[in-house]
Amino acid sequence: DIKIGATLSETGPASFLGDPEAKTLKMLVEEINAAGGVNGEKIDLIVYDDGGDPNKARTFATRLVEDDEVVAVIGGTTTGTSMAIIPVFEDAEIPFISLAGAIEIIDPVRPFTFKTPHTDRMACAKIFEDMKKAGISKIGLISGSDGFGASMRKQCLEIIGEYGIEVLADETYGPTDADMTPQLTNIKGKDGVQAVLNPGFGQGPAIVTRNYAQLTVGLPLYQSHGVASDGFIELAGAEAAEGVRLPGTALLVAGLLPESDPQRAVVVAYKDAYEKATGKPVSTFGGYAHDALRILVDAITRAGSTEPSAIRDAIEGTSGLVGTTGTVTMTAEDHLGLDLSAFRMLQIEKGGWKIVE
Amino acid sequence: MSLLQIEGLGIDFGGVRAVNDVGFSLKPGEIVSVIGPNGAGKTTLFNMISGVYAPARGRVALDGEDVTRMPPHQLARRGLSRTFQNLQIFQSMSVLENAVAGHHLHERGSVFADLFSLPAARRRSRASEESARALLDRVGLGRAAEQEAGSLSYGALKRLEIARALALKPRVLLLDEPAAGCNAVETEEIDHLIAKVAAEGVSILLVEHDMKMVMRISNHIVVLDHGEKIAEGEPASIARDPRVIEAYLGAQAAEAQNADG
Amino acid sequence: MPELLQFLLSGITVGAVYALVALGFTIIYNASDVVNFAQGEFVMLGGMITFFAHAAGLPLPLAALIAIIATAGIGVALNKLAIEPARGAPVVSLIIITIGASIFIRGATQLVFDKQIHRFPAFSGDQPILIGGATILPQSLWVIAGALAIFFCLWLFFTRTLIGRAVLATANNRIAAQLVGINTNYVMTLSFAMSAAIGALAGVLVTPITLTSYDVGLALALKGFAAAMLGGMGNPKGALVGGLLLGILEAMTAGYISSQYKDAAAFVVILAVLFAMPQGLFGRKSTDRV
Amino acid sequence: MIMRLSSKATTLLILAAVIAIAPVFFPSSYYFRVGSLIFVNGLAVTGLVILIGYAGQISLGHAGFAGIGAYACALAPVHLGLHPALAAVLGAALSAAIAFLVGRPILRLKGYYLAVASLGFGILVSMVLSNEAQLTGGPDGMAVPELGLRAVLKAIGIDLSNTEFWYAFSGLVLVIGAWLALNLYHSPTGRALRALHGSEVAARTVGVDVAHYKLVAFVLSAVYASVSGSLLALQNKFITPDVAGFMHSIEMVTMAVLGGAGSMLGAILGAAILTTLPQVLTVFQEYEQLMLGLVMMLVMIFMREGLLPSIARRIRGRAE
Amino acid sequence: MLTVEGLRSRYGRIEVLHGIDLDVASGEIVTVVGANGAGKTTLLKCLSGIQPVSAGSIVFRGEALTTVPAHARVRRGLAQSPEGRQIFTNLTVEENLRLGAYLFSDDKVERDRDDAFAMFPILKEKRNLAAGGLSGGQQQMLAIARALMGRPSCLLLDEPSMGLAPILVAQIFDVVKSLKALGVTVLLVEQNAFGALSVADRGYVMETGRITMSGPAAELIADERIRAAYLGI
Ligand SMILES: Nc1ncnc2c1ncn2[C@@H]1O[C@H](COP(=O)(O)OP(=O)(O)OP(=O)(O)O)[C@@H](O)[C@H]1O
Ligand SMILES: Nc1ncnc2c1ncn2[C@@H]1O[C@H](COP(=O)(O)OP(=O)(O)OP(=O)(O)O)[C@@H](O)[C@H]1O
Ligand SMILES: [Mg+2]
Ligand SMILES: [Mg+2]
Repeated sequence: DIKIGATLSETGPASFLGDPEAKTLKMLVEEINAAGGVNGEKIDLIVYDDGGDPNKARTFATRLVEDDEVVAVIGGTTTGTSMAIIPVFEDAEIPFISLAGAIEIIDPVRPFTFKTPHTDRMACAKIFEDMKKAGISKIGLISGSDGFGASMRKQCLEIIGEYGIEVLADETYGPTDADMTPQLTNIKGKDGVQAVLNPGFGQGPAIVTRNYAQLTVGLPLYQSHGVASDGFIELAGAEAAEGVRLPGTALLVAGLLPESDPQRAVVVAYKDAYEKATGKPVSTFGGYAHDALRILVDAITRAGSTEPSAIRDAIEGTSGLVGTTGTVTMTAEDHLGLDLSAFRMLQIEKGGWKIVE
Repeated sequence: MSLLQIEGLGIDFGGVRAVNDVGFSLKPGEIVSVIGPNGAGKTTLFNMISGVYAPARGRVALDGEDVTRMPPHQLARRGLSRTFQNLQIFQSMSVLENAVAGHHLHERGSVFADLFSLPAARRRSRASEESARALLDRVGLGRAAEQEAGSLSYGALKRLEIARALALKPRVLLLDEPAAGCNAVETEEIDHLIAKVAAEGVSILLVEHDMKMVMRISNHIVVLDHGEKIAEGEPASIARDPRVIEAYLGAQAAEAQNADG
Repeated sequence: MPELLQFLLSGITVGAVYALVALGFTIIYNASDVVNFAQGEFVMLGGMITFFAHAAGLPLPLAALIAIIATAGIGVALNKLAIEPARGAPVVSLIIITIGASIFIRGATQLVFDKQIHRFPAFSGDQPILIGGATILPQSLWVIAGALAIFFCLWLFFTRTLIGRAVLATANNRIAAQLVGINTNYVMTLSFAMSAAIGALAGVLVTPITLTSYDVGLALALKGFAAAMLGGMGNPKGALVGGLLLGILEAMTAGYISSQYKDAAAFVVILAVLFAMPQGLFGRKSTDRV
Repeated sequence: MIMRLSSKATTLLILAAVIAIAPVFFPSSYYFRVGSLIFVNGLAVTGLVILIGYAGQISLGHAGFAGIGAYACALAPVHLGLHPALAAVLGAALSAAIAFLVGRPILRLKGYYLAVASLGFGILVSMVLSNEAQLTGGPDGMAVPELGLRAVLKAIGIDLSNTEFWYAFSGLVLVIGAWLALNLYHSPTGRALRALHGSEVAARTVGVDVAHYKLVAFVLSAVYASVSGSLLALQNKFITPDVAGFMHSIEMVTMAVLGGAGSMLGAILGAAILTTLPQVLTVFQEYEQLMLGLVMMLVMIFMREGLLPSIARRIRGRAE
Repeated sequence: MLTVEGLRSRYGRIEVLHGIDLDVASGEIVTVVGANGAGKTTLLKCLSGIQPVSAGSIVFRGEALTTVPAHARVRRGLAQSPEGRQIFTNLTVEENLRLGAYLFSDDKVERDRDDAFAMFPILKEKRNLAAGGLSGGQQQMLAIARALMGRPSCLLLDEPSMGLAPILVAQIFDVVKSLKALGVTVLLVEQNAFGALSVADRGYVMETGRITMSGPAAELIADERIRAAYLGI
């Protein structure tokens, strides 16, 4: 058997990232094994739940490497857990594909560390491009103070100058806050703000969106890829969410993709399989895990070996692999292999998604 | 020369004058009893003298030094020690350790010496343990030394408190109803103990409702009623004082008292 | 000053949420001196069960009723299965039991339901109500009214009824309570049922605003606990005032000082209040003589 | 809660023996990792035994001190050029100083009021750690430099793997920590702490400066927590604000109480159980949380004084 | 009315009652005397149900009580004024008394309370004060009054005279006598053996968990051994 490990945040504050990730991995491995496995060998998937705790994640990482003797690892749902476990895999020379957003994971490049999600910086770039096109040059920022929100806020502030956009108000909210009207009132009260950007995930953005409507701020509202799921529209309410823009992946708009879109087949297949297997709507995050496993399987197949170092080399040679997040082409200098085209600008209209490009 | 001097002491609770303008003094080796009806303010007086309550009025002097409103642990350092009407036992410690805890002031060293268990610290610990055992023997609890303090009967706990208070090697000892919960024979034992301690030069302030005991061992008696001092004097004269009989002793008890005496 | 008003409205909304949770703590605390750290899970259950019952096609009021009854049942089970068998255990042990229970309930909820975030519709729509340039959602009024109503009922319960006093007596001295004929087991069961029901009701009221998922309980419990301590544990008045104060503090800090440190500001104020009033604003000092 | 079963020497002997002998049974070096975590947690819990078990004061914010210790090791080497070991000492000193300042006002509080105040303190620390992102890397954490002791050992001929080294090193620190705490128990200071636990008024009247001794316990336990945080940071070489989080505080208290806050071995056993439990429970997959909660409840219901004291009581009971 | 046979009880592993036989007839005043730690309090706690019994039986008005929980014994007419007073310190004096009559909610409750106030006027003065603020003796009065509020047919008194001023000690013994006149049965544990034996019909002497002597109070009071060991005469 090919032993593949995963440490994911199935519970804890990041559980609605980690939960679909774990479900996706289990579902896909079953599929692959049913179809005869990889190179004739079955995959033995070992998943641990680190609850979002980096220290626990580190212990599970050690366990995967030392005790379970896996050949590759997927996981690290959050940036914190990913960063905490990278040293384990680098030391043990086991390839590791993270599912977290921050750019630090692959920049600087470490030999054995890869990742599948776009970086937050790419999401920022996508949003700022869209703003620039709409002639927006002064914005208000309201970000979650959790890892996701804080990291994306930081990345956005780093590149915002390149787009000639200025932040007039910079507010935050806690991950469990129930009301963001004070922050939004302050943003609303700032003269000259033309749009509002909300990096965040979880229930925060939904509440922000609802408060935004309550206060009739009336400016364009940008959300991040952190809320890219149908659930968001439901939580925020179709009425409040009307007009919200965000960078999303093909997965979210699978049904809307033109036949010609290269990703269409992949995302539709995954979406159908996932929704059938779990009865829950598919989410971008599960897609990250989907891509990670696909990359890994592709690499093992090409390597024709289960030697960790051979797998690593093969991952680095991934080229033109179509995933849910985009088409992946890795190099020795790029352990992510996605470009901006992987994101699509979406807008919520009448309770559904629309591609606005 | 008085060891403990109290002047015009008073305190109020929610507008009620629990104690008002009480004053008296205590000489070395003297036994002074404070008696009075329930709620007269005896325990409250003790609480003020021992620093548990801060008096609103008046002054407490110990050996000439003004110690009014001084916290209890500093009073303890100056040689004032007490027992409680409502038992205050270190429940989860053994009987022996309760008594050893009374030696705190004599065995105190630096925290570092204790952390590293330096020889000096160990020596101090051992010394106070020996002394504590002797004290337990003295109050008749020698055999219960290793028992958990929480498992003693009420009367035994009262005696444990006395042992603990004696461990401080006090100059002034405040005893709040030491014989409560003891029968006549046990009370007499406590009697002897107190007399012996006083004979060693310790001044004793006693609150007790057992009139036999009070009459037997007091040098001097102070009577409180409604927080005020209503009488003061020799045991014999107090026993005859009509105000005391009316407020406190009751005709019946006074008769018995006089018959006994 | 529409901003000030908006901050105030926001503070009251959030504060009412905290107050509801804090009120839930009072009964069990008053009956047993135990702060039930599973109280937040009762709130969560109220929201989650209502959502799933509603999603299954039941009308919202019925779904809410089922949630409240079911949660009360879970509260009773918690008492019977975990608290009562541990009778006589030190209070810290009981606290650990309630923490264990809260982990257990969370674990069970994620299995029985799911790990998604949910919301059900507000009772009276989402059309904001305009007050002097500021706005408030109708659901917030529901929450505020709920907090006031529960406060009032609890206040009556503890000051006007014999059984309410029996609850206080049970915590104060369980043995004495038995000696005057109080069935302390029954009192405990009743307390858990009431606390759980209040928690669930809180969950029903706040979910349209705060949203719910299997793990919202802890954060709510923490804020509710802080609010209750600010006001003085065990006193319904303290829970109400503490909750509202905490909410307003947070909103004002977020509005005028820094949204990053609004929780910090709240705790600093709590520390300051406790420094001056070690029993909280309305807590009563226990009077034990020596 | 009397610590009859464990005279100082036996406790230390048992502890040292278990630490020394256990590796014989380790099938892989992952077990060293778990072991070292047990010791790191055990150290923090030992500090809590002083605070909770001896002095009877509760704290729900001790992870704050662990956070200070951890971030000292991450920040001081980078910004002050200190050696990581010195950084840990600095962290401990800082924790002690902060505990001293914070302890004064909050230790006047009792019971739950103390709990909520200490909880507030812990939350303040973790909030600063995650908000001051320029300095601390924010919620996503930051890297911690290598301790370097392993290299030194290697130079003198002792070659340990990373996990082995940390197992041995934190084991050693734990034994030292337990030795100190046990010394304290039977010392005048320890007695003063336990006395004020029993009755503050009575403690005062026998001359115990209650405020001072509470502060002593608080500061000592803060130092333990801080060192434990430092060890964790140095071992993981990466640290996030979670180390200072509320959950970590709760976890520490739970470990202490579960095992038996009145007994040193018990508390360390509690640390061992709560550290390994999640590892064991992984076989239950989705049921893990459920099982964890259940175990906590069952232990406290049937062993109300904590695991070890209850077992000891039962054994003693049977012996007679 | 109350029959105890072979009663044994233990704290943890240590047995402190080694088979107590005792009976109290209806309307009788019976007293138990004994030294500190003899087990008197434990015996009363067993009777009122707050201390587990390891062997033996308690029969009250023909009904076995051993498995009846404490609160239900109150309902059957057995009330206790416990050692250490055990009042509700956080509740007011008035609330304490009201809870004493927890099982009743008729008009008589108020009359009983007024009777209690008449018996101990100081309690009336302090009715709205938290009971924890009372002086020791006042708390003792409250504990006795509270027990009486339960309209017991059999009253268990554990050292009721403790901490009371002499004038009240006399009064307490008068109360006990008047209870007898009202048909209430009283089991009285006292260190004031002289006082107790003076009002009692019969008495028991307890030593380290055993009954060592019993008989009519008048006989006991005249017994040399008792005079020496308990009366200090
Ligand atoms: N903390 C307090 N709060 C309210 N009232 C108090 C307090 N302490 C004392 N008192 C009141 O002060 C008065 C004196 O009480 P104290 O305990 O001193 O009486 P005492 O003379 O010791 O009586 P006893 O003989 O019954 O022990 C009482 O009426 C009591 O109610
Ligand atoms: N909680 C307890 N745990 C263990 N042993 C106890 C406990 N309470 C009492 N004992 C023991 O039981 C025995 C009987 O105690 P009890 O209190 O019944 O005596 P008593 O006759 O009421 O004495 P006193 O006159 O002092 O009140 C004593 O030896 C005592 O040490
Ligand atoms: Mg008194
Ligand atoms: Mg007794």
